[in-house]
Amino acid sequence: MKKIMNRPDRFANETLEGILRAHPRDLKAVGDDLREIVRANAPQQGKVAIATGGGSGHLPVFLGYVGEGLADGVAVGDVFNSPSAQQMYNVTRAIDGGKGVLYLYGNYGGDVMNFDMAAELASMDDIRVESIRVADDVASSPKGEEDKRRGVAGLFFAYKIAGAKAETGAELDEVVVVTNRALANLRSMGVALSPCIIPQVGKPGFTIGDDEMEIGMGIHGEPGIDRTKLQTADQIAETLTRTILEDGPYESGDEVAVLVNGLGATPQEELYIVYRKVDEILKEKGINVYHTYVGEFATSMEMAGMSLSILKLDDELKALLSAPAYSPFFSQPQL
Amino acid sequence: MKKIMNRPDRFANETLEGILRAHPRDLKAVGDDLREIVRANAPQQGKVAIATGGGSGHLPVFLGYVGEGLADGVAVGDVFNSPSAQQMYNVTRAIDGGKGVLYLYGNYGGDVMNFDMAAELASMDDIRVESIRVADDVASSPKGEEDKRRGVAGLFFAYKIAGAKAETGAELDEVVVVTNRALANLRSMGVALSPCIIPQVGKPGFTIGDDEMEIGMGIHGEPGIDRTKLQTADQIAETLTRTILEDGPYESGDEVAVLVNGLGATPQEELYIVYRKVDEILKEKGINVYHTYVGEFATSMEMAGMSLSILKLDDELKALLSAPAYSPFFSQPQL
Amino acid sequence: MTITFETIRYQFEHLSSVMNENKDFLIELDSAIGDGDLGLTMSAGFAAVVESMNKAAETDIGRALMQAGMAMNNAAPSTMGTLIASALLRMAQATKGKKAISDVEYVEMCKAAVAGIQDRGKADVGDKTILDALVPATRALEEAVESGASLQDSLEKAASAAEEGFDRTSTLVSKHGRGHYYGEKSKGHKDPGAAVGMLIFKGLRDSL
Amino acid sequence: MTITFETIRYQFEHLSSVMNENKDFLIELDSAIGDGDLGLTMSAGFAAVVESMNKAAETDIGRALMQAGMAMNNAAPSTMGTLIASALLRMAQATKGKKAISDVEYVEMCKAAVAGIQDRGKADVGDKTILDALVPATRALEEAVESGASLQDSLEKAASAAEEGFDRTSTLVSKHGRGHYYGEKSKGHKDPGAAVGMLIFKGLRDSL
Ligand SMILES: Nc1ncnc2c1ncn2[C@@H]1O[C@H](COP(=O)(O)OP(=O)(O)O)[C@@H](O)[C@H]1O
Ligand SMILES: Nc1ncnc2c1ncn2[C@@H]1O[C@H](COP(=O)(O)OP(=O)(O)O)[C@@H](O)[C@H]1O
Ligand SMILES: [Mg+2]
Ligand SMILES: [Mg+2]
Ligand SMILES: [Mg+2]
Ligand SMILES: [Mg+2]
Repeated sequence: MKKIMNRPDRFANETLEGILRAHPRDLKAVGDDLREIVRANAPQQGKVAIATGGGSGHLPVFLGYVGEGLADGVAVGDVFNSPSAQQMYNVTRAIDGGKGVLYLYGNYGGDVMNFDMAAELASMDDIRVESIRVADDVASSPKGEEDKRRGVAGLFFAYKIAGAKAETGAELDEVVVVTNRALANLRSMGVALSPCIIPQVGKPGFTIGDDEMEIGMGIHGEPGIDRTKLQTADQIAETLTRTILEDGPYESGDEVAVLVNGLGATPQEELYIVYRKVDEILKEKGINVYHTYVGEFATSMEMAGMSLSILKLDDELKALLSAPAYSPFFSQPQL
Repeated sequence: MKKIMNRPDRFANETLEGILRAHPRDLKAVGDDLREIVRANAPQQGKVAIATGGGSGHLPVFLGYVGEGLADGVAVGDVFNSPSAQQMYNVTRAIDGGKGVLYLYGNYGGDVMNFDMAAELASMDDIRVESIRVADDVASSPKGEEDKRRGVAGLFFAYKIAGAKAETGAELDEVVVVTNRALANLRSMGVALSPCIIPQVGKPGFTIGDDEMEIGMGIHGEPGIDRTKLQTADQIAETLTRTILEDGPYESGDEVAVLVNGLGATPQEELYIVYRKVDEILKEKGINVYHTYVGEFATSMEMAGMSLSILKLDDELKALLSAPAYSPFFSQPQL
Repeated sequence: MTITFETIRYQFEHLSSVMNENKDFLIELDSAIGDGDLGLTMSAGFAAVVESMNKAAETDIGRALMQAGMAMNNAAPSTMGTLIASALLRMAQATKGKKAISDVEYVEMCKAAVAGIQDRGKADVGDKTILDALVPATRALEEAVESGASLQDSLEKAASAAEEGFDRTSTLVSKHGRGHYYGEKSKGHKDPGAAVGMLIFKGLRDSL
Repeated sequence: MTITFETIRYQFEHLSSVMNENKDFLIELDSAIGDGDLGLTMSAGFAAVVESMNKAAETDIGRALMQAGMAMNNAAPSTMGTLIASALLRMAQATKGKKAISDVEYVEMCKAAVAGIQDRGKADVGDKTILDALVPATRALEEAVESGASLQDSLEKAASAAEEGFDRTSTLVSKHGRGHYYGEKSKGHKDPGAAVGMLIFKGLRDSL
């Protein structure tokens, strides 16, 4: 296991210590629990607050999307594990600005149960909480069972849209409505080329042959839908783009935002080679790309591979996507 | 060789095609040579222009630093190879806004010769050119032979400072002076944990044992100064920080900017674990960290490892570092 | 019989050692159709419950169980840890303000626990979860107590039902959590969460 | 003798096949203390030179060499490609406007080429570079021509000097380019660039 770290059992905490030391102007811990992190200027009065959370090992997900025009706070679990309801609840209290709190997170069993429990705790304090689970991975459950799908890199779009809407001073219900609309317009799918190692486990949970890849594998190594020989960038782009377009509400004439996300070890050069073909296919289909993001937006530590996410835009979604945002991990001027 | 690509000989070009398709609002090619890329709004009249260039395989270096408050144009070579003087010259002509052009690039033989040749071609057009070579890697040559050092992730600070200065409307000589001062205040050093593969070669140029790392290895796999057993994050942080502090002009009371850079495959979590210790050592020494960058700023495709760069600031450098910047690969609001 | 907080504390102390002894057994089951952490999270979670109960000055069963639930969740925010925390919080509600409870109230408390898990996880019997052990076990417990059997004898029946339920999970397809991603491939494997359910009822039987 | 553009074009055509035949030899040398691309870049670069010269309507040696230099640099912007491009550009300056040159002018042209490489790369003799073959070779060429020998015979002497120079590079420590990073470890390896220098002078000898 070739990781630059100290003690495996301190991996998540030392990451957080480094982040808090690196970005004191932007982030702070709630009390002295490193696992509860909020914007340095939280709570913001008169703004709907957005809380997120999940396991470590996915930077910039989740912590990296705490910032201006994004989320307000995050509860951070151990590598690939949910944080506790108590931590989520503490974050909720630290960010609530009187307009309610949106829980926005990936659709994983442990996270769902803990956020639900946190919402019950928060309701005892009369904090209004709404929950939205991002479930964008088309490979993780068939059509008709969308609510069982996992949340992957599309989380980025969820934060971007919800965060921008909250920043306008909108009410909690309004933030919920537009975020749900974005999620209905959002699909993702990925391929993995290599496994990653959970520091405390010390060996990969599965293997992928030297000439193989797995289509649809999850960001914790959840089984995908097809194990194949390593395909070319163009073939991968074809498979992902066509599957997403078939599953989602995309039509000729639509305007979309595209995210080509690296899982960790895959160089940005390769992501752009994939995008080249994605763009070609979208153009062929008459789908107009408004903005493209390429880089590492949701990772699995040192896993090699990538995912594609496509968000169909309407006027409001486009305006929200274009709004500026800033965190130590993601920064965008007004487009 | 597990790369997401099509034909190895088209690796660099297809990357560039993807980049141009992804960012049409920000970047354009000069004529129809993909290897010559400039800001979409180039040339900017009345601003010193900054040209850079070098081999592919290091994204966001070099192309990623073409943008507002950064460089104006780039000539892109094949993987780990210099672009041609002709390409650099074409870029020079496409970005010159009448105030002269600064060539700002990494200190590698092929690049140096080609930029020198390009400068001669440009001088025949009466375009004034000055050249600055970034040579920040302390591991690549001993003290006293600083001009033989390689340019690594410190390139980022060079672009940031020179770009911000040029954006103020300063004259070429002024941009040169402040950039040289920044470089005199800048040192970097790295460790590699795994090799990377040049697509057209198809196999690693060297190997690093499963339990080994190499201190001071270059971003093309140039031999480093020490091959050791894999060390802990804290030990690596100690070695890099202390070597840099001894080599450079850093003293208690100084204010610095720090960059912890991932070489490609190393997760951001690990970079923050390293930063945690770097910050601790700097605090111990009475050195004040003004701003910290952690992420992939100069890579070697899928190489695992990281580098540390430290830039000592004065009032002007601090103001220039704090200025906003935007490219599709790096974005920063006013700090 | 009369059940005090001390009875319950002692039962959890026993459950904690049961989880510790079965660490590898649970890891093995969870490795096949999950992420393999169940042995670790259950040991840590139940240890935290015992620590919380040992510190509790309380003799109010409800308050002590409430604190124990939060301790479980903080120590083990995994799926199973969170489900058991939810169970403890419902047990707390069912015993609020009481310093001692009867057999019948003990059964009510167990039923509340299972309802808590059901409400939290939204799974049904047959979905290959802990419920496939817990639901038949509580039903057996309730029937036995209603028919006049001693709590000891009733827990004996409940433990058997839990074990049968656990064994049956190998015929089921997983519908929740990580096991769900394995779909049909989850068949043939016994459910790790159901193993926890079985261990709990065997432990309760052995510690009364 | 009188040297026209056609003579020079033919010489480069020969050099191009020499580089092609020695591809693996150069790759092997460059793999030891460099990045191993020298065989590829020299084949590609000299082929581009020939292509450019074949296309040239020019009989003006200077203009044709100028275009050839840019072609070399575009096809092979590596260290060696750029150095040879620089050499070609200086040869172009030395022959500007001429349709034919004499033996003495040929020597001047060769000296200009070497000076171009020196100015571009800022290396000295003894630094383990192409100069360790080229400098003694041009000196031998010049002395022989000055002493009245034919250009053929003089190139024979130059080629021998180039080969000796190449052989001697195994005793030297690399001071430039990638070889430099190997420091003392570069000793014992012959310099790949010097091999190019030797191949050039042998090729010039064989193609006059
Ligand atoms: N929604 C649910 N309701 C009830 N039990 C569940 C549910 N989802 C999963 N489980 C149980 O949880 C067990 C796995 O627990 P655990 O190892 O803690 O999960 P994870 O490591 O994925 O968080 C499964 O074997 C199953 O019995
Ligand atoms: N500054 C220099 N001046 C002259 N020759 C040089 C210089 N630097 C390197 N060389 C020569 O270049 C050769 C390597 O050429 P090449 O393979 O093209 O380099 P690279 O692949 O590193 O660009 C070396 O063997 C050496 O002879
Ligand atoms: Mg588990
Ligand atoms: Mg788990
Ligand atoms: Mg070479
Ligand atoms: Mg080369």
